[in-house]
Amino acid sequence: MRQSFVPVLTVLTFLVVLWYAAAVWLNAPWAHDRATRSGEVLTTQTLIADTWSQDKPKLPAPHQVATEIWQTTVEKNITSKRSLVYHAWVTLSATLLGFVLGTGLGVLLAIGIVYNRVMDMSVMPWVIASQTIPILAIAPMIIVVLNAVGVSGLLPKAMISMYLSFFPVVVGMVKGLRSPDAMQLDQMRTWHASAAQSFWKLRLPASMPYLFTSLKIGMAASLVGAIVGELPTGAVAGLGARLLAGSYYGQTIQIWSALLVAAALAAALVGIIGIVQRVTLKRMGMS
Amino acid sequence: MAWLVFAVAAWIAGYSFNVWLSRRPPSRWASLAAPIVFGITLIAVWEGVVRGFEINQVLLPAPTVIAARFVTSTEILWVDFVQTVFKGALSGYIIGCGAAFLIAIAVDRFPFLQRGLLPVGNFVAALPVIGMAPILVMWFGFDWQSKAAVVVVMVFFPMLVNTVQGLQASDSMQRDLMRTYGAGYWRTLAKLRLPAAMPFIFNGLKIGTTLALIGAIVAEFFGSPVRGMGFRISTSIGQLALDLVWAEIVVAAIAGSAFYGLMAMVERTVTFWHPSQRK
Amino acid sequence: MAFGNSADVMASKTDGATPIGGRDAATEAVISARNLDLTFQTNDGPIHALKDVNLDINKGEFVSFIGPSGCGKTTFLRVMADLEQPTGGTVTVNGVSPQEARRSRAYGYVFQAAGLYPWRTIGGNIRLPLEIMGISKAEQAERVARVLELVELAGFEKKFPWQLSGGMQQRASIARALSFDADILLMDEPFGALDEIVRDHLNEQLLKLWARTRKTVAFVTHSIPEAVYLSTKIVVMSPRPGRITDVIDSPLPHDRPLEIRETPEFLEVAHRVREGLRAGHADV
Amino acid sequence: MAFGNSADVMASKTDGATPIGGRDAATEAVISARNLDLTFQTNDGPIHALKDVNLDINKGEFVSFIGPSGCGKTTFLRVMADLEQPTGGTVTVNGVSPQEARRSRAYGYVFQAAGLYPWRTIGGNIRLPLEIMGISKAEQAERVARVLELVELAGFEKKFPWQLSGGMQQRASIARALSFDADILLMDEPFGALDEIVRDHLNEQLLKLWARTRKTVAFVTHSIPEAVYLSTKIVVMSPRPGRITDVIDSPLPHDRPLEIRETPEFLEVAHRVREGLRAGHADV
Amino acid sequence: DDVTLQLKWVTQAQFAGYYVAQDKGFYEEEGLNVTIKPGGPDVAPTQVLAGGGADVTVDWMPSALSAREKGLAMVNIAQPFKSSGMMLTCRKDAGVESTDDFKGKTLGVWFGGNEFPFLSWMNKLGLGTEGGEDGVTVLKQGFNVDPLLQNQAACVSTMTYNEYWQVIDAGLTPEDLQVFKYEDQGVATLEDGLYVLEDKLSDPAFEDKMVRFVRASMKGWKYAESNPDEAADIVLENDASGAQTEEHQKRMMGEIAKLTAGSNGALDEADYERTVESLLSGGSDPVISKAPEGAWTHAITDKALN
Ligand SMILES: Nc1ncnc2c1ncn2[C@@H]1O[C@H](COP(=O)(O)OP(=O)(O)OP(=O)(O)O)[C@@H](O)[C@H]1O
Ligand SMILES: Nc1ncnc2c1ncn2[C@@H]1O[C@H](COP(=O)(O)OP(=O)(O)OP(=O)(O)O)[C@@H](O)[C@H]1O
Ligand SMILES: Cc1ncc(C[n+]2csc(CCO)c2C)c(N)n1
Ligand SMILES: [Mg+2]
Ligand SMILES: [Mg+2]
Repeated sequence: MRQSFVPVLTVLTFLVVLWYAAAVWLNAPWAHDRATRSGEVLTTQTLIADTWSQDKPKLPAPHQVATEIWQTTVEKNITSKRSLVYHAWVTLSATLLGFVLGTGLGVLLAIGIVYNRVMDMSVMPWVIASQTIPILAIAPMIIVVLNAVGVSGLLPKAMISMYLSFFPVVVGMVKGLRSPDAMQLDQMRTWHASAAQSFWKLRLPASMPYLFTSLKIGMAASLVGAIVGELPTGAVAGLGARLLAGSYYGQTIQIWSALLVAAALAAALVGIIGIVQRVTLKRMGMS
Repeated sequence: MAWLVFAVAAWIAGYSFNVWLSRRPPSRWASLAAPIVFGITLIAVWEGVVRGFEINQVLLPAPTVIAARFVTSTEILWVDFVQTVFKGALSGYIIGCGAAFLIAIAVDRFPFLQRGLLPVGNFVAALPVIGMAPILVMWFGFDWQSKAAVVVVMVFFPMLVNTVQGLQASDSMQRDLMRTYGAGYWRTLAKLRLPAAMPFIFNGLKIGTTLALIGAIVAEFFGSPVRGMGFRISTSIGQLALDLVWAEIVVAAIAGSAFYGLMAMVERTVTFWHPSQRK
Repeated sequence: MAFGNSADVMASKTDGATPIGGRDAATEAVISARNLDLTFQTNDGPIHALKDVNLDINKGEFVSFIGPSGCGKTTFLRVMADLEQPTGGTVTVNGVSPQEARRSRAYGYVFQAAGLYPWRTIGGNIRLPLEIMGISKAEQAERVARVLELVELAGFEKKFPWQLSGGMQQRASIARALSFDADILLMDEPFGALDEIVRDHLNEQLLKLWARTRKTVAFVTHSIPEAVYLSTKIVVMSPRPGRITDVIDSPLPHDRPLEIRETPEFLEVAHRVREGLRAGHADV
Repeated sequence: MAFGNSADVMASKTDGATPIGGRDAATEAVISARNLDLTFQTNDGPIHALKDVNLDINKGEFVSFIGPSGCGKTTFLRVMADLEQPTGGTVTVNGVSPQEARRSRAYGYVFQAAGLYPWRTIGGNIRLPLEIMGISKAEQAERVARVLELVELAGFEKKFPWQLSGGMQQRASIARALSFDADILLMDEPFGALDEIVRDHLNEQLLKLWARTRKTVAFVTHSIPEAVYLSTKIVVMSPRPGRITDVIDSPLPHDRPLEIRETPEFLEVAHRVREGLRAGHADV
Repeated sequence: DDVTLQLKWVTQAQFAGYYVAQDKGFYEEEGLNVTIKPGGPDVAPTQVLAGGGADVTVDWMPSALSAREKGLAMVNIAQPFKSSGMMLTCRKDAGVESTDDFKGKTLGVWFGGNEFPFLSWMNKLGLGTEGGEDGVTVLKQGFNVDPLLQNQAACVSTMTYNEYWQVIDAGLTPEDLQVFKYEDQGVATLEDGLYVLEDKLSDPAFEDKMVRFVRASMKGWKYAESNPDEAADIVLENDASGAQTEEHQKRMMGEIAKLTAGSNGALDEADYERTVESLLSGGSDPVISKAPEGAWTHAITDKALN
């Protein structure tokens, strides 16, 4: 952790410098465009100043995004509709519900696949195929169909999160539940353990490292799902709504700040799972 | 009612057939047939339920309707397929995976980068595509280049992380052996670490296949020429041509699964030596 | 030396009274194999892991199995434990089928590697079969304490496996097999991974334990001195197809200090085992 | 027995002429360690893997290292091979630093596990060091054929490692170390995973090879008979901190049939090694 | 009584009438409990209506008629918007001064049911839409005006009340731009109308609900027309995304008022006929293949407005 501080900082510094440079490069055409139309002459200095302070830049400068994030998180009351904290919370609730549902579904499917030969033989290719369907395309249909049967509110969004997050959990848990070696399974046989006993006492604990890795990927996927799910519900609130409203009005600064907050949210959620993982595995003596 | 009975009957028939299959000694044939039977069962149940409950075709068309549309629209589907898969997804996939591979080697060569780049990379990887897509469309224009860019962003990190992990997969004894031969960095890379990394690299490549397709389609929602699978899906929803939407989804699913299957096959020939590939 | 019919060999060897303790073992066959065959079907064609194997193990005997790699030792042990189905012949354990014996938890099995669960402490690992067999908490604690004492690991109950040396892990694994007090112990190269000194020590311990508890033990090993030192009966096997080529009753006394390994009697038995083994190797 | 200063022991042992072959070995030290120290820094605190180790290995000698697990045998071999940096003292190989020796490919190293690359055939594995050393294709083929012959694996060139038994893999790994014909062979428990018969056979082969090629061999083992059977000099080590407690020159003749293991001289040396080992164990 | 209204787009002054009616209690006065669901680029109002997620929806006539032909019997029950706000906004520096300059240019068009008026216009101009020298290259415009600002297209679709002002806000001046209003080109189609499912209308209770709904909504619209600033404020309060600005909404309300002016809510049959004609002539692949029947009714407005 500590040894990576300096390298991370270096890379970040490099990225920020690159970002500023890219902002000049990408925003310069517009600055020139406007200058020619108004007949101004741009010096290098005014050009750079202009590219870093445009209202709707092609690429906003880091400080513009930082200011926007600061204004929409710290300086706004968190119950305000203009507060990113409020929108992050809206997205977070759908993410968490979808994550719980997805994990549940994933684990159940994995148990089915591991314990039932019929499922083992037939389900997996379709689980993979399900992930090749563009979610953005069927999200509106899912929402409408669920609406038609009277389900609305948080749940439809959570279902889309679930759709994206169950996949890594199935894949990881099938691997994990199969990770006990033949000898460990034979041991259970010699003690004449029931299927339930071998599950709780052998397969499940053995799958823990795999479970946590899957949970991390699943959580990130779930967040993407929640954001996608916000669009076909009228994008009323949430980070997805901010992204959409931002692109609708060409508010690049708003897009970038919503993007970064979404990524930070994902990082935080994954980080929390990481902590739980470390504590659990430590207590299980597996780290 | 008859259709609902049909759905239930189809389910029972499919399930019992697979039970029968699973009781037989395992064979290549059975492992191929089981998922197919499962899929056919699903489709039959879908047909039965849609017709049985008389679900409006603008909400969920029946498989037969989709199939009929598929057959009459092959020309459109093909044009869209070329635009999205060949131009957008494939070029992005190749550029993204290729760049990730090269950077992985650089990251591996300089541990400083590894400690610095990977955490930042993980953060960047968490940026949702839905947000990236409009930006990239703005930067790279509305044609396939922006779709390829979205795909590059999507496949880059899974590939990078897997390759970096793979390059560390050779055990220390194998590396020590190379030292005793006085082999340098590049020789060790070529003769030991790359072959040992192959299972991981293919993991990244396989994950990338589905991501590439989804990325290319999703990006078309945010501006595109008047062809492409994402274009067709988004505009057809507006026109309530749900059968065409589903036909495109079927193409996407087939293409995605085939792409994945192809990678899995290449993997099997390249990493034939890996315990998971041996029988 | 080559043995045309192992059943004959069997008869001539096991019918005599065992020289140890003077008890008449022949009347109390605990494990009995008759014309045992086991063929694995693989995509390279069938592998005859066991062919026409006949053997009786009597109550309280310590039987070692020795033979080159792949001769079917593990397979034979696994058949006794109902972990593998023979394709021909019969095995009975305590007069019933191996499956029934397994259901009644008639034996403890010690695998080649320690195979402790890393997420359980040593105590937790030993408690595992007891939990599965539904033994009360109080008794679990008591038994765990007792077997830990037996393998000299008292005080390590709360430690995790990786905090112990390989030898200690192996002892924990033996403790686990002992915890539920089965009459039959099946041990598959339990000391394979240990260094000679630790191995000697564990051999001594095992012998003491056996003398005290009068369990029946089937023991697989690669080491000739180990086989000779431990056993009342040594079964030499040879591969392709796996079969019994020699059964040697040990003339050594019941009480065996480590030094016995340098006595002429010991060396003689060892020599005979080595000859038997070499014959098996030459066959190939 | 405890040795206060291993350097003294060293001096008194190695200065005399070796009893084998009558050549004056002391003047031809191929590997020489002086006051060698190696401490690993771990998060549990430092581990003294080697402390104050002095040793000379002469040209053409076969030196075995024996000692309980964790006493630093592997570490010592790795220092000689420049796979580990000593934290104190010096080692020279052929008069130069281990690093230079490694660069000039002065030795072949056989690891404890076979460590063959699964994606290469047996032939490909043996060819690997030759490719790296830039030897011509034709000569590669010739050498591969020769060493395969040597370890009796002719005909298995095209097989993949997992298609061979453990013993065959181990032999392939030895063939690989022999292929580039280095003068020094470092072998870390190469026969650990094999059964006794195969092991005996390979021991014989190794001895023959050594006699024929006059290589210098440093050999780590856990088995006392193996050490005594193979070596001209046996180095007994003891752990925490890893140090040399005894260096035994073998009085056995150069020519050693397997039966030599039952002679009194052999047993006497074995006994002395065992005593040395036990002393080390008791220390702990 | 509960009524759910599905909007065609996100919460903005385009739908001020409904929000005003809600906020001012006009719906309540009619005994209605109205839920307003915002739309967006990923919401197809027709599909929501079909799925039962809404009782009534705001939609444009081309998309409603096309849905009708696809088997979803949508009926126009009221038409608060009299005229069309759709136009093509071009950059003069891209060389577009008149419709003759379109040839060989790239034009941004909204799809999803909104492309039909454009296609019939191009058809009328005799321009192909498959690209090349003699036709125009069509680009599926996302939901913003970036392609124009980034010079990726010579023209983009805009609404008088919305996207046009985004172009202006971005720094282009009206002098830099050449606009073509569909109204002026004679290809205008009817925009925001209220649609319900035909079979539901046969239920007198539902019909009565709609009568009250339309009455209250029109009251809202007329209030919004005369109090644009207050209406814009009400819209802002109802915008849950917090993305709208006061300045923009007030301006939009001003423009919207121009479009609703002249409509009392009842559909003008002549407008309808013009729309149908325009859609029937929509180039090679017309939106509707034959004139629809029963696609509108005056039954509701007749009762509501008297
Ligand atoms: N599950 C299996 N499928 C196919 N062949 C098997 C299987 N298990 C064992 N064999 C084969 O059966 C033969 C006997 O194997 P077994 O494990 O019993 O040998 P062993 O005597 O225990 O050898 P070792 O000393 O190496 O442990 C071997 O040739 C082996 O390859
Ligand atoms: N890389 C390392 N980091 C920390 N400690 C190490 C490392 N390598 C070895 N050790 C420690 O150094 C000591 C000597 O290890 P070494 O591997 O040389 O023992 P050994 O004699 O070869 O034992 P064995 O017979 O089990 O192979 C041990 O206590 C070991 O734990
Ligand atoms: C993806 C997409 N883009 C544009 C429109 C057209 N549209 C319909 S209502 C409205 C609001 C005007 O500000 C606009 C732009 C659409 N339907 N879908
Ligand atoms: Mg075995
Ligand atoms: Mg070692």
